[in-house]
Formats: sequence, structure tokens, C-alpha cells
Amino acid sequence: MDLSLSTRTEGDRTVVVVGGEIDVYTAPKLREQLIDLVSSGQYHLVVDMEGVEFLDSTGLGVLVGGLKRVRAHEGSLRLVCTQERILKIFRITGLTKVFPIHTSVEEAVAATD
Amino acid sequence: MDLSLSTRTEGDRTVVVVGGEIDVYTAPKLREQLIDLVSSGQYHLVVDMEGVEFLDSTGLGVLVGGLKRVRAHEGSLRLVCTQERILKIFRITGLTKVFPIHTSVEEAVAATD
Amino acid sequence: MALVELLLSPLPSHVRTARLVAVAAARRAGLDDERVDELRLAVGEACSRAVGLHARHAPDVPVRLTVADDVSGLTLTVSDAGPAAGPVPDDPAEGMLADEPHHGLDGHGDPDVALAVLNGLVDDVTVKTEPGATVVTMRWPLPAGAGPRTTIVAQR
Amino acid sequence: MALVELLLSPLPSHVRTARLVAVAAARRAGLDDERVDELRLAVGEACSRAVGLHARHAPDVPVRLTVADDVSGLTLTVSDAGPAAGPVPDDPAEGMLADEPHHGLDGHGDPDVALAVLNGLVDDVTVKTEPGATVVTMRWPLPAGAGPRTTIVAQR
Ligand SMILES: Nc1ncnc2c1ncn2[C@@H]1O[C@H](COP(=O)(O)OP(=O)(O)O)[C@@H](O)[C@H]1O
Ligand SMILES: Nc1ncnc2c1ncn2[C@@H]1O[C@H](COP(=O)(O)OP(=O)(O)O)[C@@H](O)[C@H]1O
Repeated sequence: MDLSLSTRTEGDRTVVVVGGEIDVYTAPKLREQLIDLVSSGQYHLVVDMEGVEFLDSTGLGVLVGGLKRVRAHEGSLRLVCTQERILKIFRITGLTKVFPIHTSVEEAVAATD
Repeated sequence: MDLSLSTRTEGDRTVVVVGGEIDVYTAPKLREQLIDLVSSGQYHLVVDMEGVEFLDSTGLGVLVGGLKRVRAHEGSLRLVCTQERILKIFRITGLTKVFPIHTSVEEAVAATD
Repeated sequence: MALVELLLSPLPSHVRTARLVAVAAARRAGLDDERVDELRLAVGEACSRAVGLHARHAPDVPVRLTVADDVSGLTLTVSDAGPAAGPVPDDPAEGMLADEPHHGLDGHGDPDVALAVLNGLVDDVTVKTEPGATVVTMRWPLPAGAGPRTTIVAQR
Repeated sequence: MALVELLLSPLPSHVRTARLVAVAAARRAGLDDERVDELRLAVGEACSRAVGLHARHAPDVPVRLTVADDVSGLTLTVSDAGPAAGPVPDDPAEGMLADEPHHGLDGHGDPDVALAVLNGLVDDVTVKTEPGATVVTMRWPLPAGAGPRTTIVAQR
């Protein structure tokens, strides 16, 4: 399964909907996408992972890279994820402490903490 | 995809419905099935291949083996197949001259030539 | 050049693994679906043949599949250590009908019929035989601009 | 013992091939679906790690995956020729946040984070390091009576 990416704007947030497999093969596309968004001045990102079927540590690295980029501009990167398999990988690596993880895009878009 | 097999009787014919992949891994099961039928006195077989997704030369060998067995009892082995990919393998090996190939189970069950 | 090499102990189930690997590599390289179907069957034939020969003659030696792709196309080889391949039969059906009824009872098919299918199926196939070894080489050209598929839909 | 050995030139797409092979072998061996998901990710991590190291340090040397199953279980090994693995980081998140922003820009992830995921995920994993080489060995027990699935429905 390949990676699919689409982006839309909701208020001051940019929602990136990711589907398919984020692995060492497809992660560069996601990295490009995140870099493009930050370069074009979009610093408040919501990454919707509900359609993600596979995520490995390379994908985690890309998300952390995105987080560092938006933080450099006082931005935010929020995740939407309710899949236990995927959440487990965030827990194993301690990244649940680093990313705000929401159960829906609405919740993530509304969040301000 | 594994092999699925089911048999039913229609008049004096026994219809064997085969689904999935007939390859070197699953062909022994089909061979067993054909041997069992002949051992139990069923010499007029119709093999419905419409659900077959993959067939290799090992599978062809098993069908030919079945044909030889029923012929030893003046029986018949008819195939039902309309899938071009599968028909091609029968053509390449010259087996279209050996097996009566029908477009439906009804046609095969009714055939007497 | 991207290269995958698969060594398989001679078991029927491993033929499936070989098909999986070859099909995945072919899709990745951009081969179209119809050719992928052809390749799946061709690799299966070459590997069933090799696995059958090894099971009978060299059970401890692995069968070797390589898949390589470069801009010009996809090249697959299947190497076995069985007795050298005979000539491809003109009329495989006749041979199959003439076989003893117990023929193929070890679960493996007839290596010559596998070769006949390969030859009938693949445009560019060569079979190189030496005493006690055979290498089947198959080539498929790749469509221009073929490559890995990634869907990017950006709506800003 | 059924053995599959896969040699891969160090390309990201080959990590997918490795996952495919391992998952097919595990399903065939009868591993349950939840464990298969675990194995898919674990093999992916071990191979991404190895492929990344080879791409940087030994681009001409293939990465090696073996899958073996016997009655007691399924054993997978991934061997690389990169610099020996360091200790598994206690807090991978911290390390990732501390990395230079250009880190991982060659498309490959952090080998230590991959190891941390492997360790957190798989119950029975050992990492054997020598200077310039690492072998990751993972084992999964197989359910009693596991084996290839074939459906036979006979209604006479
Ligand atoms: N290498 C293999 N050896 C034996 N059986 C296999 C192999 N690969 C796949 N299978 C069998 O075929 C079935 C279908 O395979 P596949 O199409 O790859 O997976 P699925 O449809 O379950 O996603 C699997 O459940 C497995 O039992
Ligand atoms: N080894 C691989 N390398 C790169 N891409 C792959 C690989 N295996 C699969 N893919 C990609 O993932 C897609 C889905 O793979 P898979 O689930 O095996 O097949 P499908 O769903 O088409 O039956 C394929 O169409 C292919 O583009």
C-alpha cells in the first residue's frame, strides 16, 4: 500500500490527511509535504493518521522533524489517531509525551493547550 | 490465496468446484480429491475452474492425472473455464485438444460427445 | 541497480514466496498489470521446476532467484542444481498423457512441462544448461517513465 | 527446516519486499494475525535500520534476512555490515528531539530508534553486535497445531 496525502485549511490550522503506509519507502514524501507547508508559512498543522495502515520509526522521525520545524516558528503539530497499533509505537518511543494526540480532527482543530 | 474445493452430484456427473490457487503448494489436495472420487466410483467429473485465480503446470499435471484415471473406467473429465488467462495455459501446452472445455457447468453436465 | 536475491530451501510453499517477491519487485518497477500476471506465472513455473528438481536431487541446496531492475527493464533469473534441462517438448500434452499414472506423485510437476509453459508465455526467456545446473533468465521491458507509485494530492 | 534467505541491495523499497516475505512465511507457518502485525513492523524496523546503515556505510553489500520455521517456532534474523549497534536508547523521543534538524535527510531513519521500537515490540529479540556487524534475531512461538491453511469442503 502506498502513501496518500491531502491537505486542507480549517481556520488557522492546516489539516494533512495521511493514508496508507508510512515507512522508509514513503516517508520522504511526507517529509517533503511537511517542509512545503512550513516554507509556505503554515505553522499550525494537524496530521490526521486515521487512514494510516502502517507506521514505522522512519515515519516517526519525519513527524518529529515536522514538529521541530513548526516549533521554530512558534507553531504546533497535532496528531489525530485512535488506532491502538499505531498508538503503541508512539508509546514505545516515548513520543506520546511529545505530540498532542487527539481522537478527532475537530478536537485537534479546536485545541489550544 | 489458498485452494478451496467442494463437490456435488448432478445426475450421473460429479461437479468439483475449485477456487483459489492451484500451484505446486496446493495441487496435492486437488490430486487427493480426484483420486478419492474415482476410488468411490465417480467416473464422470466436471471441474468448475471459474473461481480459480492461478493455475500452473503442476495443476495441469494433476488434471491430466485425473483424466487418465477416469478414462481407465470409461469415464470423462470436463472443464468449465472462460477465463482467458487460464485458457492460455491450456493452449500453450496443447491441452485444449485433450480436455473438453465448456463455458458453463450446465453445458458440461449436459454434454455427451 | 536494484537487486533482490532469494535463496529458498526446496519446498512447495517457497514457490509462493518467490512469486510474491517477484510480483512486488515488478509492481514497484512499474510493470503493467497484464505483464505482472505473466511474470507471476512465469516465476512460479521456473521456481516450481527448480524446487521439484532440488527436492529430488539436491534437497540441501537452495534454489536461487534474483530480480534486478535497471532503466531498460526487469531481469529475473532462477538457478537450479538439478540435472540439465532437456529440450522443450513440442507437444507437452502428449508427454503428459503418456506418463506413468504415478508420475508426479511426489507432488512436484514435470520440469519439461514447466519449461514449455515458460517458453510459450514469456517473449524474452533463455534457458542456459550445463551438466547439473540450469539458469532460466527472463526479461521484461519497462514502460517509459515507469517507477514507484505514490499518490500526492495537495489542495491548499 | 524450512529456510528462506533474502539478500537485498540497500534500497528503501526492498524493506517492503522483506516485510512481504516475512509476513508470507509467518502466515504460512500459522502465526496468528496479531503476531503477524507485530512481526511485519519488527522486520520492517530491523531491515530499515540495516538498509539505512548499508546505504551510508556499505552500499555494495546486501542486507541479509533469513526466515526459518520448525515445530517450536519462527526465527528471523537480519544481518547488517554497518557500524555495531549502540545501546538501545532509554528515551528515544528525547534523542529524536535533540537531533540536528537535517538528521535523517538522506531518507533513512535513526538506527537506534529502530532498535528501541524492536525492543519495545518483540518479546524475544536479541541484538548481537561485533565491530562492523550486527545480527538481530527475533523469535515467535507458533500455536500448537499451526500449519498451512487449505480449505477442503466435500459434500457428496
Ligand atoms: N509464501 C507462502 N507460502 C504459503 N502460503 C502462502 C504464502 N503466501 C501466502 N500464502 C497463503 O495465501 C494466503 C493469501 O495470501 P495473500 O494474498 O498474500 O494474503 P492476504 O490475502 O491474507 O492478505 C495467506 O493467508 C497464506 O495462507
Ligand atoms: N516490494 C515493494 N516495493 C515497493 N512497493 C511495493 C512493494 N510491494 C508492494 N508495493 C506497493 O504496494 C502496493 C500494494 O501492494 P500489495 O498489497 O502487495 O498488492 P495489492 O494490494 O495490489 O494486491 C503495490 O501496488 C505496490 O505498488
